[in-house]
Formats: sequence, structure tokens, C-alpha cells
Amino acid sequence: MSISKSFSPVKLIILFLSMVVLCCLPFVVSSFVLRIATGIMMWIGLALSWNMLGGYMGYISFGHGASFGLGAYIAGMLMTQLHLPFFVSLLIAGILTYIFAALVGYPTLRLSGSYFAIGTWAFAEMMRQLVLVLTITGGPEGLRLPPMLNDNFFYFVMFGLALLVFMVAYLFFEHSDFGLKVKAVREEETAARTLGLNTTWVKNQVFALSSMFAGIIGGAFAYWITFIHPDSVLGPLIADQMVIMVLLGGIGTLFGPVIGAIVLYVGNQYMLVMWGQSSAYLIILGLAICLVILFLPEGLMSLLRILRGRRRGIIKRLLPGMKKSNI
Amino acid sequence: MTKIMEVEDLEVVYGVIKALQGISFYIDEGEIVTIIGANGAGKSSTLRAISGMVRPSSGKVRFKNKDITNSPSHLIARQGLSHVPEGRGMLTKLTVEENLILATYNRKDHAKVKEDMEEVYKQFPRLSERKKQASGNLSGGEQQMLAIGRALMTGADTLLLDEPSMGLAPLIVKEIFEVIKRLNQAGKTILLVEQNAMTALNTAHRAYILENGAVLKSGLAADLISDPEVKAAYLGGH
Amino acid sequence: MELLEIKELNHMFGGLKAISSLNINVKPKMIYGVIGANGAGKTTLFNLITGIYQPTAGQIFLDGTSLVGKQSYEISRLGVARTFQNLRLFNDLTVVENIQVGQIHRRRLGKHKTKDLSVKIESLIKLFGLDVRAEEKAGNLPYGMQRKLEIARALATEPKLLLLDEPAAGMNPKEVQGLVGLIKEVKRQYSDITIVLIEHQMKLVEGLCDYATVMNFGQVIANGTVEEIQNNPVVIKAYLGEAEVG
Amino acid sequence: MGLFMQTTVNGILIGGIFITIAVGFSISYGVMHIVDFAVGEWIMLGAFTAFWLNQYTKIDPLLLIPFIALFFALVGYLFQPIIQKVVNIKHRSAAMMALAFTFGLSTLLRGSALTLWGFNNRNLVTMLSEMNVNLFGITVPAIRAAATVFSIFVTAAFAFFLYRTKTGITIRAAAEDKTVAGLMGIDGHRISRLVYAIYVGLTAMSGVFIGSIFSVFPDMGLRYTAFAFFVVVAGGMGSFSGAIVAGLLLGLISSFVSVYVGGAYVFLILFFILYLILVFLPKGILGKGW
Amino acid sequence: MFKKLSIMRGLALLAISGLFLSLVGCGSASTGAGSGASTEARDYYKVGVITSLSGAEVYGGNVTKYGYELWADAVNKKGGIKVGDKSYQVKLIYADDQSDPTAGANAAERLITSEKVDFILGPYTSGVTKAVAPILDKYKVPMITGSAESPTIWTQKFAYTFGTIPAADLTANSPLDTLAKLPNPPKTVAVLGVNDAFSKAVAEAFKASAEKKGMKVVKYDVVPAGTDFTPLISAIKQLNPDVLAVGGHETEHMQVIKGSKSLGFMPKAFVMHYGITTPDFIKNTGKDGDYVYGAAVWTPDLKLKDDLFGTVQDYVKASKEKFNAVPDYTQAGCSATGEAFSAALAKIGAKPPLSEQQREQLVKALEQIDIQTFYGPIKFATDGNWYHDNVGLKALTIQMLNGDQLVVGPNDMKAKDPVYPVPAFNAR
Repeated sequence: MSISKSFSPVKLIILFLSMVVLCCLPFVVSSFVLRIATGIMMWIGLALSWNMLGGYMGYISFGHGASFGLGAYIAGMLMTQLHLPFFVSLLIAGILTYIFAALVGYPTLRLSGSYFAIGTWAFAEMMRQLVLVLTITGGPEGLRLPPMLNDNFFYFVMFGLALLVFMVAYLFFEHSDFGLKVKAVREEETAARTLGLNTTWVKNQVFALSSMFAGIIGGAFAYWITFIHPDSVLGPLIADQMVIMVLLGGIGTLFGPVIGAIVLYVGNQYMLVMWGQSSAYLIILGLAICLVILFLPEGLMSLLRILRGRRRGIIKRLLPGMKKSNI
Repeated sequence: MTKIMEVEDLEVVYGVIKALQGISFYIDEGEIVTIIGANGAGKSSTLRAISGMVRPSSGKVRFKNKDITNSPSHLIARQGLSHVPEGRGMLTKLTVEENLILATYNRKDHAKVKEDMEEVYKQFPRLSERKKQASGNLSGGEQQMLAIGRALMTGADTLLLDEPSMGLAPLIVKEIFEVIKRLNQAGKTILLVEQNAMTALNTAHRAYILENGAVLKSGLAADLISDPEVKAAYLGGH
Repeated sequence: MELLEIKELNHMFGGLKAISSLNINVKPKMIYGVIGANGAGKTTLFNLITGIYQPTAGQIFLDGTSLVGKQSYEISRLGVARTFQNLRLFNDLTVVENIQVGQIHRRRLGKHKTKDLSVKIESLIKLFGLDVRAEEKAGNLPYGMQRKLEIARALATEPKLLLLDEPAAGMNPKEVQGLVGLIKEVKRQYSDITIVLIEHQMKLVEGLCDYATVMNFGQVIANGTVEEIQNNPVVIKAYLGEAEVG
Repeated sequence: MGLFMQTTVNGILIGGIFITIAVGFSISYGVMHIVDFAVGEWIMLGAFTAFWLNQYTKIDPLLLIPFIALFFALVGYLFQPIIQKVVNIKHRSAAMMALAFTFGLSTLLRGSALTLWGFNNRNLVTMLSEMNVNLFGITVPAIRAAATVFSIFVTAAFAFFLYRTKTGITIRAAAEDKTVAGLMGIDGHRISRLVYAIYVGLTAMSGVFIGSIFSVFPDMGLRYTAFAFFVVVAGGMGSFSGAIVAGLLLGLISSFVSVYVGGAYVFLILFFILYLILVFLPKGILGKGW
Repeated sequence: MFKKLSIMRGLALLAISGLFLSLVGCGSASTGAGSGASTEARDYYKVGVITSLSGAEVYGGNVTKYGYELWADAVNKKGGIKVGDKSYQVKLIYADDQSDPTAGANAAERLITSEKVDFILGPYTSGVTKAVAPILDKYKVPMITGSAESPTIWTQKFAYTFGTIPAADLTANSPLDTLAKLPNPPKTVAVLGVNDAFSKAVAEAFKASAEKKGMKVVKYDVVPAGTDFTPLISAIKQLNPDVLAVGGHETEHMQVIKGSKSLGFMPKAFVMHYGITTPDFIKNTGKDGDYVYGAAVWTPDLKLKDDLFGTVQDYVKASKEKFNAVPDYTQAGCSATGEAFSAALAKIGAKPPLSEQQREQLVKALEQIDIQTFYGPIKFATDGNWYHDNVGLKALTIQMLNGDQLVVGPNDMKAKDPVYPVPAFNAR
């Protein structure tokens, strides 16, 4: 139950070392690589935030991109129109996305299964159309933010956000009563209610919380890219990628979304570099999704598990007497 | 008499639950055999395993001297074995007539189909009155009649009936069991699963009493009626 | 003073009457049996008490507080816990986690220290013989243990009223015997608790219950001690079916 | 008044085309319980097939419709077992995996089309493309009228098939309860294959009309996926009459909003209505969905 | 069963991991080579091209690609860009922006930091241009775009971004101006626009110029991409305007023509902007596309020439030979971007690879150039609302006929008189 129990000393050391490596990254690699790393961090954060809703609670949303876009636009408008500082805007964007999602959550969470998927998708499309016709958002012209061109800064912002979401996922969803409640809703909502859980409230909280993180990351993204447009931050691709990353890595696990985000983002970038002049990367992306679902429905995390199992199997074969001596 | 069906050491496991612990029994042609027992004793699982709705984990089912273990249910149905599931398995959006037509899907003997249809309507005049109604709008008794009628329309000579009395008023139960008897007299072999022990024993030739997935007792129905153990299994011993 | 008081309860599904004019009174600290064949409306009754369904008409009181119109979780917090006929465990969570979920709202009330609660979990797990498989996922337990876990989870909410929906379904005689002993042990350790259990096997009711109600077609057909019921001709008829057919 | 009538007619003609798609989609959802994200891609492939066949054979695309329907029915029939495999996967949310699978499929098909046929728009010219009919001062584009009439005809034929033939009854039975259907001697897998084949055939066939009314390009699928979802969801999954009403509703909303509110708001309002219907009328506007 | 499953799993694992490993391998190899180039002295210019090679704007992206490639071919055939007494070849490095601003920004970063390009030829869309421009400012790498036409790019005053095509609001008023000068000018106009940056700017300009010339705008509507135009067209038909003006791209233009024809709507003229000169539009609309008015800054019939490409006709021939495509003004504008760079490089005498200081000089030189090309004059504004945009060009009014772009205005440039009102669809 405690941290020491789920993380062996070896794992803790690995974790610590990787943190050190990640902190040193900006001072070692080229700025393009750093940019990719920033992108990876962003997507890790987004995939983890989606996983709170889709993985831990089992509500598959195809509209999570709306929160990302909403956060991006709120932060963008606060910075350009009210000239608020970045971090203040980010904070307000997070709070407003949270409130907005909490309000939208009540009707939307009445749906479940495929209906929830389509409902969130329709809502996200609606948001995109809304931003396109509003003048305050710049409509189709998009919104330009004051450029702040410091790669290291954004790397650390995204890294920090990804870490934050990871810690929240770890502490709130993996190791707390709240996480238990959420999983209980996923596993058996009726039973959870008869055990005294206000599942409506739990569901709404998860919806709002995961939206808030997507919103904050969206705000950071807006400042990083300096230009946002309804099609780029509210397009369906944002949500689709979150879903695919989590499925690819392993839904409902802590490291699955991380692995999924890294593999898909890096894969995507390299495919772009390699075959950017053709549409072949779409074929490969589509094929990869189909293959993973057909043969690895539990995601890449299940591969790790299989490999680990095999290793254990090998040990067993090498030490046939071990099991007996244990008894 | 020839054995139309033989079941050997049938075992069914749902996930971690062992619903059937290996039961064996047989049915002779033209018999009514009943399996009685409490809820969860494994009665329905037995029927499901026979008709291919669930895959038995071990054991054998032979029907008309053919091994039908592990055949998919639609192929078993084509052998002349029809299962009327618990809860009647109504296709509520289909009309009465459509339910009946559906059952003839695999039959090529069109003249006989027509004959059978008339026979079903004759046996169950209430269905004839409600031909065009969605079966979801029928009463429980009518639904049970339709379920049996539908099983007949598959051209089956052997019927597996799962709790035909469930949720029905006593008068209707009586009516249903009369039909079952008539069908048997007309030559159908029937395997009947019931909680309603006395009624079932009064109807059947032979019976098997199931408890916790195993056969507790078997014998002629007439003998079992007066058996105190039967009564005990239901009402508690005194 | 009754602990559970059900007055003129009615419930309709579509046009069908699942429960009609039902009256039941349960005194505190009783073990009370609700008996009836499949489809008699027993589970519907539990669903009405625990707020999963709302009754078409009638009243349900727990300790004088009306439960009608309240949500399931509110009713649970008032002290009603239940199990389900078709097991509704959190299959992907471990045994301990399942029980923890049951404790959550108690913990929120701040009446207990975390340490007390884990002690409670330990004693529950031991009581139900789940200690060897405490870290296993609920879905991987054998069936009998799953049944027990569900009861343990319900107990973790520290209910006044425990509703057991066919706790013995699918158990073999030995397991049923164990269960009877277990329920008695629970009753001994939690002396204030009141238990209502749904059963269609007279056997179990006979060994456990002080008092029972027999239901048929959504109506009460008999009330009384177990012995009275076993000798009630109406019950025998409903139970064993008509003596003569045709 | 003239404008009002014209707007109404336009609306009906826009929505008419989507009825066929919705009907096929609904029935495939009913039997297989899969929300197919690739629906737009089948439309696109149908349109492209018509275009290429027309290029090489010079046969009018409208006359090619039976062939395209049959060809894609075959494609669907051969492809269905793969989807069935996904549905049968032992997974907590198998239906969601299937949804994601069709999403992958749609990406794959779109990518292939873009790579094979490039990005250009293509014009699918039919014998009706140039014509229009004038009725009491209302102009009716012939191709759209034909599409709507054809759509209604196909829907009626399909309804007849479902309600009046043995196989149709079988399909409806499988949609309601595959297990019970199995007890009647019906092979559920075969029915699923058949239904998926019909769905793909119908959808690709509608692609010919959509391609000739608008234009043919590899990215066109995305847009029509949105419309198909609208009609299917608003009509209630699996409901025939719902699909027809929702198809017409889609058309009328687009038409009236464009004319009387402003074209900018068409999609905004459509998606908003879709969302409201989902939340408040999850069984569709007629309440007849599964 | 289980065994079979695990074999399939193994296969999938192999397939997927192989896929990604090969990608990572190839990718790192290519970046490895790129980063090694930083100190390498090369005798050619490395020119980055960021444009939409996939995504929604892939069509236009390829038009820009044709333009940039023709310039590179022409330069390299001549031995390269002449700086001092030596010529240096150019090498184009492509980066796909997927029609998405984020991907465009990534692409710019990669081209600059990994590929170490000397300068950049810019994106097709205005959105991507706006996302790329700040990154260029950061690294001080100049870019000229031959395509993006949204006026909002230039109001941002990016220091390192230039454009050869005048902003849409400078060009879009020409067709209505031309029509207004006719003896029987149109009195009523309906304006439709698509809700993207360029198309909306065009629609706004159409509306403004119509109002300025005293015409009545009877309908003005900006719709999302993908909207069905028929309801709008039938509403417009009821209003019976003399002119229907449309701001959009070739897909929408085709659908407006198709929709109008099928609804029997025939205004006295259709006015459009970019897109009507594309092969897609010409091929797909056929005769129905004739007589459509458009705005352009360049047509294949102009009598201009320069040293690199020769006459406009030579350029057209080269394009037809290589891409089987008649060039439009976007393609020509893209080809001309290179000429601006060549001229500026020659002027400051900077040999490849360019240092940061040389790139700064290059921007200064670009601000000062004033050259005549086959595309027309190139001179970038250095202040005002069109900062760094090429304001030297005059907007032309064109009218399509048999796939040719005939210049019908302004009067001093026209090759033919405008046809107005135009013949009905069925009278051609």
C-alpha cells in the first residue's frame, strides 16, 4: 500500500536517475531534440490526464481535446487581452476549465459506453465551431500570443506539468481513497453506490480534474507554440491521439500512458521526417492501431508483463528445485 | 426403447464457479425426464451445456448416437433438439408469427412447416389470436406458450424446457403442463427442468434431483414424490 | 420500535406489478428471512430498500427515517448495507481494496483513525477466512470466497441493517454449512446488527432466521417463525407446486 | 414563402441521402454493437470506385451502383471476421476496443487513399448532374432528387427485406438476442457477416451519390462520418423510422439555419442538437433505439 | 488456443517493435548527419522548405512545392547562385507541416537546428506561417513565403518573415473595381466566404470593395469549411443579386458552381479569388467554370521576363514539362521567392554556410531589394500594415475562358474586355 511497497529500492533508484537525466536534458541535446522532448512531456501529461477518466474510471472520451483547447484559448486570451503573466493565466485557465468541466460533466456523465464517447465527441466539435464563430477568440484567424522563445523554459514547464499529472495519478488515483472510489465506479457502479459512495460526485470530480490538467497543459502549449487556431487546438486529432496513446501503452495503468505517449509521439515524428512527403505515415499509424488492438489489447504494458513472466519462467527452469524447497 | 440422449460426466465452469461437478444421465425416446433442484443447483447449466449455449469444460453429450459436445448451438438446434431457455427467451420486437417463422429458418420441408404452424396455432389458440402482436406485449403465460410453440416449429423431436412455470400464476402453470403432457403423447421427448418439484414429478416419467451441481438422487418420478429427501431438499427437514 | 418498517409498498415495471401492497416489519437485532421462488419479487424489494429503484407507492422507514426518495449512497450512510445475488464485486481490485471501498465513507466521517480501520479490515479478513488471499484480485477468487468477500465488504460499512441476497446461491452443502456458521459468528461479533436475507432454500433459513416472510408474485403470502411457515399449507403449495396436475 | 418552400425542399434533399447510411449503420450496430468510425471511409471508397470505373469503362456512375453495392458487400463480408475477432477479445471494454479499431481502420483507409490517389478533387459526372426540375417555382436539382428518391426506395426495400423475409426476421432476431437466435438454429456469426456486408454495401453505394453531388477526394470521409453519427444517434440506434426522421431533421436544420440564421452556425447548432439529443433522449428522437 | 494466441502476440510484438526500431534507427541516422554539418564547410546553400505536404491543405502545399522546385532547378542549371565570382548550388530540404501550426513550428525548429539551413522558403497557409515566424525571429533565419495571403501576418511585424504575394485585402478588390467601371455595372452583390483566415479576408475585402463602389450587399455569410452550399445558394437565388462573390479555395468554388447550376441560379457574374486557376477547378467545372472573374497578381500570359527563367512563357513551359501543370500566381510567387534571396545574397556577397551575422545582413538586403522578375517587381514594405509584404505588384482582374486566365482589368493591363453579363450555363 505504501510507496516503499509498490516501489522497490531498485525502482526508486531508476526513477531518481531518470529524473536527473531528464533535468539535465536541455543542457545536452540540440534544441530540435529538446523540442521533441517538450512535445513528449506534453503528450505524457495529456495521455495521463485522459487515463484518469478513460482508464481509471472507464469512461472513454473522444472529446478531451476540448479541455485542451479551452485551456489554450483561456490562457491565450488572458495573456493577450488582459496582459496577465503566464503562470497566472495558466492557473486561471486551469480553474476555469475545472469549473466548466464540472458544469458540463453533470449532463454528459449521464451517458456511458459508446454514447459517452459520441457525446463527448459531439461536444468537442461544438466547441470548435463555437470558437470559429466567436470574434473574441479571433475566429478563423486564430490567436497569437506574445512570443517567449526560451526552449529550456518550456521544456521545464511541460516536464513539470507532466510530473504533476503523473504525481496526481500516482497519489490520487493509485494510492488513495479517491482512487479506490474511482476504480469502484469503473468496476461496479451500483455496488459502489450501495457502499455509500456518491458516485455522481466522484464521476464529476474525475471529469473535472482530468479536464483541468488537459486545460493547463493546453495553456502552456499556447504560450509555447505562440499561435493557436481552432483546428490545431480544438481539432479531433488532439483527443484521438490521447485515446490511442493510452490504448497503445495500456489503459488504466500508471506507466501505460507514459509509454504510449513516448512511442506514438516519437514514432509519429520520425515517420514525418522519413515519409513526410507522402501520406504513408497515416497508413502506418492506422495499421499500428489495428495491430495493437488485434494482438495486444492490453497495450504495450502487457508485453512488459509477458517478458517479465518469461524471465521468471526461465529462472524457474534454471532452478527447478526452488519451488519445492520453498514448500 | 432407445436412448435418445446420453450425458456423461458433464462439467461446466463459469470463470471460477464450478456450476456442474460432472453429472451423468440419459433420456429414452418418448420420455419426459425432469431435473429438479434448488436455485443454483446446476439445472439450467445442464441444459445450456447440452444445447451449446455454454461450452462444457469436460464430459460428453451424445444425441441420437452423435457426439454433440462442443458443437455450436445453431448446429445442435438443427439436429432436432430445441432448448426453451429460462425466462422464455422472447424476441420482444418480433411479432408472434415472426417468432414462429424464425424457428423454421433451417427447414426445407415447406409443406410440413405449414402443417406444423397450423398445429401450433391449434395447440395454442391464444397465439393465433395474437399473430401480429409484438411478442413483448404478451402475458407471461402466452410468452411461455410461444416459446414452446417456437421450439416445435424448429421441427425438433426433443425439447429442453427450462422452468416453464417460472413467474406464472398457478392456473397458467397447470395449462402449460397439460400442453407438455400432450406434446409427449404426440411423440416428443422432453427434458424438463423445474423448481416446482411436485408439478414436475407429477408430469414426468423419471426424475433426477440435482444439488450443487451433482446428481443427488434419481429414479421413477412416482417413487420420488413420496421420498422425504425430496421434500427436505425444498422445505428443510422435519 | 421497528428497525425496518415497510408499509404498503408497490412497484411497477412497465405495466407489470413486481411488488404489490407489501408490508414487512423487522425488529432490531433479528435475523429475518425473505423466502420465495424465482421471480417472486425478493430482489426487487432489496433494490427498493437500497434506493436502486424508487417505489411507485408506499413507505420504507429505517429507525423512523424514511428511505423513499433517498439515493443509494445516502441510504448506505444511514446504515444499510447489502450483497447482490449475482455478485457485484470490484473484480479488478484486491480483496483488501474491496473492503477498503466499503470503509471509505466511514473514514470520511473522521470517527475512526486509519489504524483502527486497518485493524478492522484485518479482523474482517480473518473472520471470513480471506487472509491468505488478501492481495489477490477479487475476480480471481474461487466462487465461495467471492460470496464471502461481498459480505465482508458490506460489513465494512458498519451497517445497522445488513441485506443478504441469496448468500448461499451456488454453494455446495459444506460451504452452505460454513456460511451458516459464519453468519452466526458475524451476528455474535456485531451484536447490534440486524440481518435480512433472501433465500429460496428453506434449509438455510431454518438454521438461521428468527422470523420469516414468504413472498409469491410480489405479495406476502405468509409471515411467522420458520416452523410456522414450513407447516403453512399455502407455502407448501406455492413451494412444491400443485399436488395433482390434469 | 417561395424561399421557405425552397429551403424546406433543400433540407429534405440534403437529409435524404443520409437515410440509407443511417439505416445500414443502425442495423450493423444492432447486430454487432460496434460504432463504426470508418463509415465515412466506406463512402469515400464507394465514390472513388465509381470514379475510376467511370474513367475506364465510361459507364454512367449511376448505372454502376448495383455493381459497387455488390462489390463492397463482398469486401465487408470478407473483412467482418477481423472485426469479430476484436469484439471477441477478452477485455474490460471490448466495445471500446472495437471503436478504437474502426478508428484505426478509418485512418488506414484514408491514408491509403491519399497515398494512392493523391490529394486532388475529382468530379463524378452522371447523366443527372446537369439537370434540374422546376416545380411550382421551386428548383430541384435532379441528382439530389434522384439520390433522395433512391435512398427512400432502398430504405423501403431494406425494410421490406427485414420485416417480410425469413432472412430479415433472422437479422432482427440476431439484433435482439444472438443466443436465442442460436437456439433457433441461426448462426450468429454468419448473420453478423451478412449484416456487415449489407452495411458496407449500402454505405459505399451512397458514396456514389454523395461523390456526384459534392466532389470526390480522399479526405471526404471525415465530414460524412459526422453526418452519419448525427443521423444514427438522433434517430436512435437501430430505429428505421428514427433514421428517416433524423435524416430529414439533419437536412432541414442545415437548410433553415443556413438561410435564416447564418451559414456560420450550421455545424455549431447541429452538434449542439446532437449533444442535447444524446443527453436527454438517448434512445433517439422517436425513442425507438435499442 | 493459448499457444496460438501467444504466437500471434509474438508476431505483433516483432512487427511493431521492428517498425519503431527501424524508424528510430533511420531517424537518428539522419539527425546525426544533420548535426554533424554544423562545422562542415559546404559549397552549396541549404534551403529549408516548410509547407503542407499532407493534411487538409495538401493541394496548395504541392503548388508551392512546384514553385520552389522550379526555382531550385533553374538556379542549379545555371550553376547556382552567383556570389562574387563563384556560383553555389542550392539544395532544398523539405519539412511537412501537416497543415498544422504545431507541426509547422516543429518543422522549422528541425530545419534550423538539425539541418542548419541557411534560409527558408515558407509555408502554404497563413496559420502555419504565423506559428513559424516567431521561431525564425528567435534563430534569426530569414524566410520568404510565396503563398500565405492573410493580411494578419504582416500586422505582426515579424523581423525575419517576408512574402512575395500581396495580402488578400490588397488584391481582392480588383475584380469588383473592374466591374464597377463597366457601362452597366452590377448593382447588387451577394458575398459568401469560408471560415478560414484567407477566405474570410477575401470575403471581407469583397464586401468592403462592393460597398465602396456603391453596390448593395444583399447577403453576406461566412460558413465553416465543409458546409453544403445549396441552401445558401437557393436563398441567394431568391435575392437575385447581379454578382455572387465567393471567398474560398478550389473545392468550395467548384461546389458553388456545381450547386448554382443544379439550382438553376445564374447571376450576371461569379467573382472568386484564388483557386479558379488551378487545374482541378478547370478540369472539374469544364465549361461551367468559364467567365468566372478572379483576382490574381500574375497570369501565364503576362509579358514579363528575367534572366533566370526567361519569359513567362518559358516558365510556363518548364512547369508543364516537369509537373504537367499550368502555373498560377501562387506557384510563380514561390518561384520568385528564390530570386529575391539570390539577389540579396549576391548583394551582400555571403557564401554558404551563412553565419548569424550574414543572415542579419541578408534581412537588411532583402528590405532594400527592388528587382524585376518574370513574376513582376519585388519590393518589400518596411513599415505599415503590410510590413515585409511585397507591395510592388499590381492586382489584376482575370476572367477564365477555356481554362485560360484572361486579364480584363485594370484598364492599363487588360488583354481583353471583360464579358458582363456572362452567358448562362446552358448557352455556352
